[in-house]
Amino acid sequence: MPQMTDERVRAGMNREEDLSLLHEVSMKTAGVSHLEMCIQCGTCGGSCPVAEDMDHTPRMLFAMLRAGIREEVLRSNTPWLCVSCYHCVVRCPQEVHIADVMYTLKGMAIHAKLYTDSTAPHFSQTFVGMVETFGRGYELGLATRHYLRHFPLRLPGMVPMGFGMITKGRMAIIPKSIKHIDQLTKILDRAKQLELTS
Amino acid sequence: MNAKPKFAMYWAASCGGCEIAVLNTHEKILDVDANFDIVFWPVAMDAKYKDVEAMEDDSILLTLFNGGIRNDENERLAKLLRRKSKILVAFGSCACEGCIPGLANLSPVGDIVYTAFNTITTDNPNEIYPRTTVDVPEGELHIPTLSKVVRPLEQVVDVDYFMPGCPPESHQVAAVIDLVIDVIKGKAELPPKGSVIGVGNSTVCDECPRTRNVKMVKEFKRIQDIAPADPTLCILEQGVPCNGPATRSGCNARCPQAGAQCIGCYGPAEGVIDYGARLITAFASVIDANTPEEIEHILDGIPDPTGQVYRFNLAGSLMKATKSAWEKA
Amino acid sequence: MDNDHFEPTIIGFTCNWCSYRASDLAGTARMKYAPNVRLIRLMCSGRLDPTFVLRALSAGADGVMITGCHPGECHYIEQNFKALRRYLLLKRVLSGLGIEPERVKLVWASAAEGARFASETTLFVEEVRKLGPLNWGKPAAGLENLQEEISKLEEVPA
Amino acid sequence: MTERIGVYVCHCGTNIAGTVDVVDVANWAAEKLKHQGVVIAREYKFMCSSLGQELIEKDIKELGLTRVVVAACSPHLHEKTFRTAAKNAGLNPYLVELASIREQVSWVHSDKTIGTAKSKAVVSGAVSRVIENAALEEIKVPINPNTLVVGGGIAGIQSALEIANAGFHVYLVEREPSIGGHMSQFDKTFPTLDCSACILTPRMVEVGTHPNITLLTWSEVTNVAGYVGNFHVTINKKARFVNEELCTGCGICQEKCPKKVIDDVYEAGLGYRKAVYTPFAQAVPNFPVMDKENCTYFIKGTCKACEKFCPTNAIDFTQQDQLINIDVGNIILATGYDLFDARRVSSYGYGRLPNVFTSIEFERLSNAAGPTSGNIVLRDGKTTPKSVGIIHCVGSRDKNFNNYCSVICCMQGLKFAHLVHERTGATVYNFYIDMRTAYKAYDEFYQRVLEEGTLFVRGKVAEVTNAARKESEKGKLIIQVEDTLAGKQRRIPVDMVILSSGLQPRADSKEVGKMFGISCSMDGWFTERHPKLDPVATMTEGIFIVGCAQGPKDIPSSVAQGAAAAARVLDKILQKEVMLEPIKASINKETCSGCRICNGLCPFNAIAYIEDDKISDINPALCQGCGTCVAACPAGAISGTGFSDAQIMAQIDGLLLRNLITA
Amino acid sequence: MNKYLLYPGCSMDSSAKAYKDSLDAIMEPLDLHFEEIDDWNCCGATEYLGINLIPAYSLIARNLALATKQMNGTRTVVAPCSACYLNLAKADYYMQERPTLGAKVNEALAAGGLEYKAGTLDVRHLIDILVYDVGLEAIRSKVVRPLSGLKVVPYMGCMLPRPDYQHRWSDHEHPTELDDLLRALGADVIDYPLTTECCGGHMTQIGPETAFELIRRLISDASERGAHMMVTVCPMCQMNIDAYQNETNHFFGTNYHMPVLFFTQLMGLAFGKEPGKLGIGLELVSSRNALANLGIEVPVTQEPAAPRKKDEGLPMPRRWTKHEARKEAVK
Repeated sequence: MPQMTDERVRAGMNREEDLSLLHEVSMKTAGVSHLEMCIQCGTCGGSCPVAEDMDHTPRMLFAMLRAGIREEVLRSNTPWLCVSCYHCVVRCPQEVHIADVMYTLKGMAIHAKLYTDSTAPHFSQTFVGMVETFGRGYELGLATRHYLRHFPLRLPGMVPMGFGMITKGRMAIIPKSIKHIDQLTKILDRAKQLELTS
Repeated sequence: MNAKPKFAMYWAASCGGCEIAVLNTHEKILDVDANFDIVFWPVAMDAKYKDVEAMEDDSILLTLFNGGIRNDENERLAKLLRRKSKILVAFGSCACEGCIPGLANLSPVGDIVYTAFNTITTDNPNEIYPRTTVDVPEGELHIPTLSKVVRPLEQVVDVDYFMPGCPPESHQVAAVIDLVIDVIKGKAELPPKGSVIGVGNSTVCDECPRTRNVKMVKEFKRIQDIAPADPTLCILEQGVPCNGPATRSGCNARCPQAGAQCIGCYGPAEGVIDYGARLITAFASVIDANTPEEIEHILDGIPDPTGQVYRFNLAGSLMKATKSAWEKA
Repeated sequence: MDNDHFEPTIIGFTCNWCSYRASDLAGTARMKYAPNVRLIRLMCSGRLDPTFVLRALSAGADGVMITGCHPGECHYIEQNFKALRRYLLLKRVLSGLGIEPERVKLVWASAAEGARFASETTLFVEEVRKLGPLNWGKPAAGLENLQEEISKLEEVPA
Repeated sequence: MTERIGVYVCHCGTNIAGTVDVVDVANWAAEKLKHQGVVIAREYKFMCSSLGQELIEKDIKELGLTRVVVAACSPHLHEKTFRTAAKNAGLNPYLVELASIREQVSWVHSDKTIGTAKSKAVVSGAVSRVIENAALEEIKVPINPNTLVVGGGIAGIQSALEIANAGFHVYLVEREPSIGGHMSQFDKTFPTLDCSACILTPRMVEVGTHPNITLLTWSEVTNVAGYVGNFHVTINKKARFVNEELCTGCGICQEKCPKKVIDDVYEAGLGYRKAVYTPFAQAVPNFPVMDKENCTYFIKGTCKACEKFCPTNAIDFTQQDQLINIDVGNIILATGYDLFDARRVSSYGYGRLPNVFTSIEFERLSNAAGPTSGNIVLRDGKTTPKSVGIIHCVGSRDKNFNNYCSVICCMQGLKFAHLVHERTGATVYNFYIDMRTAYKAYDEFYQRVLEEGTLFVRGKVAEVTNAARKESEKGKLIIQVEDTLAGKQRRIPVDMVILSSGLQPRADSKEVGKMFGISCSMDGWFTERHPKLDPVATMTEGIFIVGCAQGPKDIPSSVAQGAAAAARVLDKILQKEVMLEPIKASINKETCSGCRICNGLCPFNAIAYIEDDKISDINPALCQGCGTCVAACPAGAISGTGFSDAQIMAQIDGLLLRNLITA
Repeated sequence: MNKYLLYPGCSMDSSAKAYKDSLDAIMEPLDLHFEEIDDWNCCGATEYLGINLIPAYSLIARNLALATKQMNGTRTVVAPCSACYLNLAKADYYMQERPTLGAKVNEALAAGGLEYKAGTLDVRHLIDILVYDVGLEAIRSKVVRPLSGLKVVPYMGCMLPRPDYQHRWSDHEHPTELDDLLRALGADVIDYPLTTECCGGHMTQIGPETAFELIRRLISDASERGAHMMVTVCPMCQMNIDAYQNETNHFFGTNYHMPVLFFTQLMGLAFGKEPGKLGIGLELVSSRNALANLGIEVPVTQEPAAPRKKDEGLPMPRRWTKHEARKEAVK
């Protein structure tokens, strides 16, 4: 719930602070996020192998969450760069479930259509679509195709790799479906309904 | 012939073992006959309720009432005998605290009747259930009506003395008879009203010859599952939930002496409000674990905790019966 | 009874060193919580005799809350563990008596946890409210009309 | 009805009266609880004021009250006040019951109807209960004037000296061969940079020579029995294999001993000692001890070099451990701390990367008497570092390790920065989460280190690695951290990393606590009686805790606590006897069956089994009144004063308003 | 006989075929028996979780629910892929930690007639089984062709030892299980500080520059330390380092040639199996030259600790071990 008090307006703060943001992210995260426990020590930002490429370090993102800066948080590329290496998670002195918070933020960004670079969301959605259709990803084979599609300029460098994967039988051409795909569909449909109601 | 003091004994909801225990006093029973005029004792002699009703109030000196109050007939007789007796003794575990029949309080009375007449071992093809009144050509017949729960005698009428045990040990019965005879002869005085008589001061452990150490157990087991049981070591210490620590002494630790755990028929010790609570805390105190998981695991070794701690005492306990027994028909 | 309008009566046992002080702290900090709990101060949760719980439940309480120091923080070193053991066995016995084990709750609260004391109290009141009144202690029904009961039985399909 | 009860309802200004209709409560009690024995019920603005107390005293005298209920604030606040008032009026103080309608009612509820109703229930409970209260007398116990101090670190030394100087005898027991504790390992002490040895050694010598101090080093307490004023303590004096009567402390045995052993204790694993050794030159006492595990003679049966060379024949291979029994009136525990094991933070590489050092290792490195004679060098033993990173909060403020702040690490880290700067001129980085420099002259020291040019990075270090990503990182230790003030991840190559490790409770603190009958926090620090108002006493009368045994603290605080506990002990000694609260359990000999279930329940060893009578018995002086045995006795043979079954049962009934006459 | 339920994961049939082949080859000598979970589905990798919550965990939990139907005599599910292992283990853990999540997942599962009670199964990774169930001694006893002379860096990857809610590993950052196993095979194991650093995961797909830098760090350090090859336990790691190595070289203008094989392949070699049966040759960065080193004898010597001489280094503290970690946990 955005809270605009007279004091803040008088103080010249025109950005609406959405103090419910932290709670919302916390509630949407698997497990217990401990997000409110962050002491801004920077262990996560120090640990992150890809921090250099991030708009904000995870720590900054948590400070922004706390400050309720919704849009900037959801536009940040930080969650999309997270490689789920869990270094920050095991080192965090406050046991914040950082990697899972990143997943939550990705989902929220997709929902709010606030991501800036569509590559990552697109990849996720393609992958998910594949899993929902066949029950199995044909995994990195698919990933390689995605790569070829999204980064055509690199194609010359990639030819030997794609060729090698196919000739060595490491890239399936035809996806295999699981037997009871209908059962999986039912489960996922129900899960999606539950997701909306939660 | 000098009018001897009158004696009565009655059997309500119980098994009859108490009567046997009285007879089991051997020649002492002759003292009863010598000193008392037995006016009412359905097991031993023929007498009609109306004969008792005809007696003057307080005309019976001593009534030993065994059995709990299960139906309206039990209740009527309890009240009748109370009126007619100077000294009313709740005799035996059933009258004192409900005993085994009191375990019926774990179920609603309707369920009990239904089960009794409709189990696989009951041949009842026409689904006939007892009814309390039935019309026959000769008129209307009545059988006693079951009450919701079994009650110890004290919950129905004022009781002078309590003599627990299932049944009371015969040597204790004999001692009580001696006492009353001495009182009649003016050689002794009656104990204060409300006393528990024919018992020891302490609990079964006091009389138990087994060795006792500071106890901690990692698991509870049934006696048949410890092999071989140490015949000289405290049974509880060997992991078997023994009710001895909380059970009134007076039986000479009969069961532990015979190699079995005490099951608690002598009821709570002096001043104890709830027997089951004492056993809960006794068993809990010997559990050697600190985490809820481990404690629960150890407690799994007591498969029926409610039955374990209230085997003889449910009807006389603070809760008296289960929720469903109170609520359902 | 309409459970929404049912106000449970709860007896709370607190230990002198932690949980009673937690309730003091809740007071000093003016934290509001459900008024249904009436406290009895013991020196230690280890003093909690199961008889007290049985007595409270049989005498009209709808629930019993037992509070003590956190495990490992008992002022009497380890007596709260003894309370824990008793509590777990007591719950099993209560359950055998048809009393929902949720009516008796053990809560650890340190002297600093006024907020926890307040929130746990309110939470427990709500839990008991959901369970409805216990209504124990109605005197034994005495002579009921068995005929009525048996006629109900006869309706049971074979 | 034999009791005459007075009920006093306090307004506490508007604190209670704002949410509770106190007049209604008082009138209700007077009317509805009349049959319970309530003869008077009054309300008053401030019951705890002298006028309020006089009101109660007057009623006790004039109306002949035999019981008093005061409905006011929490008993923790004013129970003593009203008990004293009753006592002044000639009523036994334990016949007064406080009903808390402030902390437990008016302050936590807002509806006046509800507040009033609940107050009635609370008063009703108190009235029912007070009827069952018994008149109790405090218990008097004589105090043995001797004191035991366990632990010869600076806190224990301070306690021992204070008491000994006051003219009373002290037994000082120390586990290691010498007193001195961790402080003896340090080079400098913050913030004044006093030489640790210079200020500590005179104190140690004073202890060693004090006529009122019996010093027992290389000794451990193995058993504690008894109670305040009358403790019986057993101490195991381990065999030294050196006859203290004959030894002059000349040190020839150490010189001649051929066996070198890594010194894990005093030198923190960074230096060596012999198998027969005094841990350091200024050790008190100065007699060496023989390390049986490493002595060649004890292993192989030959050598005896020490014996051959000893000029006074003081070496005695036949010596045995010796049990010493002493009686003392009070005990001070100064058992100190263990250093957090930095190997547990594997991302910092201690134990894997040679040039990562712990704080205590650095203390030894920088100590002139240490293995490198005070030269700050890398683990190769010779290279002076050109750049040093000091990491704060290692193992502290971290839920993966210890959740608490270790207090000393910030200042320790600053001290290291200063020493590195001063001795090597290296570039020094300090990595911190929050800079905690509270207390006198501490922040000034921080300013000084800033001035010296130490580089501060605010951020908890993520990792220390030797995996170089670029040329400039090769051969270095790289500290990877988010500089949270710059908002950037940084990789800082250094030659040496010092981990400012936190403090931990002694590994055996729980067992030690149990032996002395005191409790530990969840972390394992000994628990004080009150965190603010009674920081050196414990729940067990006569046992005091000082220094880091109670929680992390620096030298000034340890010394202050040492002195504080000494003052408390001296107070007890001078009183000659102590009054104990009469809340105690006792066993009815008639009904006790000797089942021994209670025997295992008492952590204070107050319950003894009397073999001859086959029953258990409680020593009232040892009993702390928790009531666990009362609740546990299956025969109902144990009763407890102050919190009897009858009192509590009555209170339950009262609270549930079953004590009302419903006409 | 050691029986386990197997959740192979999608890659075992395609990109990580070599992993599957080599696993099949070592099962018999180690008396291991795996029963594949019938009709298992994809775990969602790291993608599904980034889009939603309940569907993602329901997708994972379907596999757990199916596995419970096959629990005759075992409750252990083995996942050879680190990402699959993490997802399965995490679902089981979070369903317990957050009961509301558990309830919702079960509500979804019920739509497919399934149910999973969190905590029923024990989810473990293949190397966990090999090191802690089979045991290093048993593995050592099967070695007929010790890998001495082969310098390897053990690469555990990130998703295996972290977050490790069940405390299965000796350490989150520098676990020694893979080192110990390779040592048991006789290989010359190089201390590799980056053993649990990230290979880039899906970043090869969505942010290649970022991924290439991560891959470069790994290969470059392994190369600096003189490794003949890297050894991995995860299909994703193998894929990224192997298939994208050429591209990484291209990107940075480097010329690394660092083969990366699955640990099971090396086990197969040490057990005397034919390279062809172990999927050797399926890697894009050929291991031929590296494997040519096999047979070179390099004796391993350890100097006993001695008192410090004048210029000698200062003694090192002992390394933190799993044994000590356990002791600490008990406290």
